[in-house]
Amino acid sequence: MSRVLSQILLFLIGIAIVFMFKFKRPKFYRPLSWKLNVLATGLYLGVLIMLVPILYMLPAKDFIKTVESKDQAIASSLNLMNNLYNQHFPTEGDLDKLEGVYKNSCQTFKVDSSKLSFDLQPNIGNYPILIERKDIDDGEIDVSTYVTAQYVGEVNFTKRLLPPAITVKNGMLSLRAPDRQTFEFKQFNIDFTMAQFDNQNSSIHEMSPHFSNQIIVIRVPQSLEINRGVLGDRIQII
Amino acid sequence: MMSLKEVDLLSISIKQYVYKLKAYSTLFYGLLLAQIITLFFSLNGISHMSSSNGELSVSVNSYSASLVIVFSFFWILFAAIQLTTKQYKKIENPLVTNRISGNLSNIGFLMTACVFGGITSSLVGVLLRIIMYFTFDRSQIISDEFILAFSDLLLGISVAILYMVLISGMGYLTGMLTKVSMAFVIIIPAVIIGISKAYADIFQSLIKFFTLESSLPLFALKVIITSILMFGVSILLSNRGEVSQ
Amino acid sequence: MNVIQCHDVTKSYGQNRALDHLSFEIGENKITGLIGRNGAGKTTLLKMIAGYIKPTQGELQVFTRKPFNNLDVSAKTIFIDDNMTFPDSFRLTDILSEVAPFYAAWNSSLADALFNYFSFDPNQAHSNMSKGSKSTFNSIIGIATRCPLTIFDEPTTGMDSAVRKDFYKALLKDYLEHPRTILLSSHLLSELEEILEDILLIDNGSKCLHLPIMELRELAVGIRGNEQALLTFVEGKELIYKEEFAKGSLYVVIKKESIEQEFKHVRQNGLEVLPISPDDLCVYLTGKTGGGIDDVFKRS
Amino acid sequence: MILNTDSMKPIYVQIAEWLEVEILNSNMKEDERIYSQYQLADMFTVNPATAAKGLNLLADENIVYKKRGLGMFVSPNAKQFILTKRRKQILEQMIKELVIEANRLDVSESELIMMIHNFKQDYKEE
Repeated sequence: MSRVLSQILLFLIGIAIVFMFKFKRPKFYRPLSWKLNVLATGLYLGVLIMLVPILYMLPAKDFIKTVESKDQAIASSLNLMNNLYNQHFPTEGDLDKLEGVYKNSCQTFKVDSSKLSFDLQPNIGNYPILIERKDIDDGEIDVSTYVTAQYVGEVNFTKRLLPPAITVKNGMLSLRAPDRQTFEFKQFNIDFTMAQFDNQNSSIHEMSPHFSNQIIVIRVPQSLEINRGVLGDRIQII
Repeated sequence: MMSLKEVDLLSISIKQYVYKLKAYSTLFYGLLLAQIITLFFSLNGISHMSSSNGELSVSVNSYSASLVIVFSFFWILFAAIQLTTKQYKKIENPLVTNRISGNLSNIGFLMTACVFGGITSSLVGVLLRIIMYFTFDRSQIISDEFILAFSDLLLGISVAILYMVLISGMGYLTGMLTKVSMAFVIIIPAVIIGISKAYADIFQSLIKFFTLESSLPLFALKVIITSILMFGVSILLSNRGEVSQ
Repeated sequence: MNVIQCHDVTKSYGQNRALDHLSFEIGENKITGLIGRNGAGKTTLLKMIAGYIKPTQGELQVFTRKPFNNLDVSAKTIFIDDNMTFPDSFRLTDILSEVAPFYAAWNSSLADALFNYFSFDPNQAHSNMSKGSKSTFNSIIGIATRCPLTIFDEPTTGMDSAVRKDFYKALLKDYLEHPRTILLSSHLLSELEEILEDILLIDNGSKCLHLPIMELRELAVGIRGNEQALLTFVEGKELIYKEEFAKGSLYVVIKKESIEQEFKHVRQNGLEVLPISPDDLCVYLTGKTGGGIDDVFKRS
Repeated sequence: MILNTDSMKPIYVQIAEWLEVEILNSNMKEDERIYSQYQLADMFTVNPATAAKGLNLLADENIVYKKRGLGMFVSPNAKQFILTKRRKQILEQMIKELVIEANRLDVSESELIMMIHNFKQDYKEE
């Protein structure tokens, strides 16, 4: 995109230079009559004014909306992470109710072994993995992933995060982080002339990101044996 | 034939204003060019931020049409200075004129240029939004200020006009001072740099006097009074006597 | 009543005096030629009358007002010279129509007729014209404005002789229908002397002569003849010019009134009386020394 | 109308002489209105003041007379007067010059008369 733009820009500068030379008036210079000048500037103004209603007629549905409750959500998610750090582990039910935490994925696997061991990538994010034992032996492993609020500026894009890929096979739960995700946002700032009187002290927005944390909650049948394995310190059994 | 039919200063000034509007109409191409070029610069974004935490990276491109307005400000500054130059003054000679009518018509022209510049520079923001709407991935656009409130647009136009009036007054006064003495060509930048270095707080409060004013009526009042002062001093300077030929 | 009253006017630029205690009056509806050599102060004087510059000393009144920075005087005065500038965004026809509203007496049919007569290209730029065409075009403005005071500073610079004649003829014809005060400056009197009523001759910023052109013709005569005879004849009289044009032969220019009585004896002394064109007379009157350029070459 | 600007005669004299010739050639009759100073200025491309002086020259000699508010008119006997005047002034002046020049060239009186006679003959044959 930007390459096309810079090409257009070069083209325009070229035209500008050609015009400059034209203004240098060679031998048979014919002046641009003021009538033409007024026409050109009038046309320019006219086109710009015409654009105003066009802008308001464009449907605004596809845009990213911003949220107001950013601070609360972030505080709540920070609180959660603190609790986790301090070994206060929430149950899945708690997480569902918490503000600033979103369920990202939910999968159910059949138990195919009496033991559950883990295959974790060493390099993936420091996901806390909470294991909750069910009251019953239903032979099913429910895996839910949660993410805490993810913001950039005031944009909540938590829901766009891909959950890690989780599979259970032969008593081995493997967790693969998704490919590196990139998110691009285009933030428009109002003109400084408007910002000065728009109760906004700066027209340039703080667009600092707030990265989320993922929590994986695994609910296992009551009798399933858990083998934490090498990276077992990340796995907490409630 | 001998009777001196009094000529009306105002009607002569208006005639001169119309004459100059046509005469200087080529000046507007400079503004158009500046606005279009800065529009395309603005399409590349004014700032870029990206960060990552290992698993994901987030980048935010900031867009703004402010650059267009800033360049329009530069244009009005140079236009105002240019009007005071000998080359531009010379076109008054074949007309019925005196110093005051010449200045009044210049000010009239500058005010027109300010209104035109203020409106167009703010409306280029609309054009920028429309171009972005059709050429960018809309799902990446944050709606917040992309959707421009009409009241904000009107506000932006009036504030841009006011700033341009202020800047044109500064330019005109600067040009007039240099007509009084070429020494001002050196003195004015020296004083500005001097004050900004040695008395940074005074200089900043001078700028903040306008830029941090958050009440529009107060801002308008400040701008109008300052501009009247600057234009008034300019007229007095030029009316003072024979300007060096 | 006088349109221009100039009393003891001096204009200095630093040490230089462009005008030096100049006094004269110009009456209404007269065509006056301002004649002087290059650097005599013609342009300075005309610019001052047009209100472009201010006298350093003395009193200058145009239409009974000080012309400098005066809107009323400006409305009744047009100053035409080859430095007139018009905006680049005006084509020649635009200039005529845009200048018109400023001058109450502007006659656009006359302007258009003259414009067509001199076959200008309506779409041309003023800044792109040749010197002669520019002078012609500016003169059209000068005539068509019909200002009560019309000033031309060297109007015929660059014009060919046919256009010069046309210009003077056009100016005179329009003047006959619409009399106005006209000031024309030139260093060449011969081309415009016929249409003049008065002549104002200045030299080094001072007035040399100001009189009706008809009197200028009768002001002086040239006498040529034997050096001895001539010198005795003009003895004790003020000579305007003296030149030795051949060995033993002398040529002098002398005021007619000073030899009125002896005029009949001129022939008998073997002297020849020659008419002097006003043009030559002006050159002699403003001459730096008695001799002229020939003296430079006579040293050896 | 072309004036001889190199002539020693001032323009207003030339104009007066031209008007006299017009009267002599009967282009203007007695009591007929003569050109105004403005018409003359236009015809000769001269300043009207110059033309007026030419007319005044004629008025001084009573060749024309003024009618208040109406302009100038050719006097009765103007033609006759001009003829007499020209004979007297111009011809006599020319003869004076002729004689002086003849003396300078050593032409005797009889020779001079012969030359005049011969020239008149030639002029007739033409």
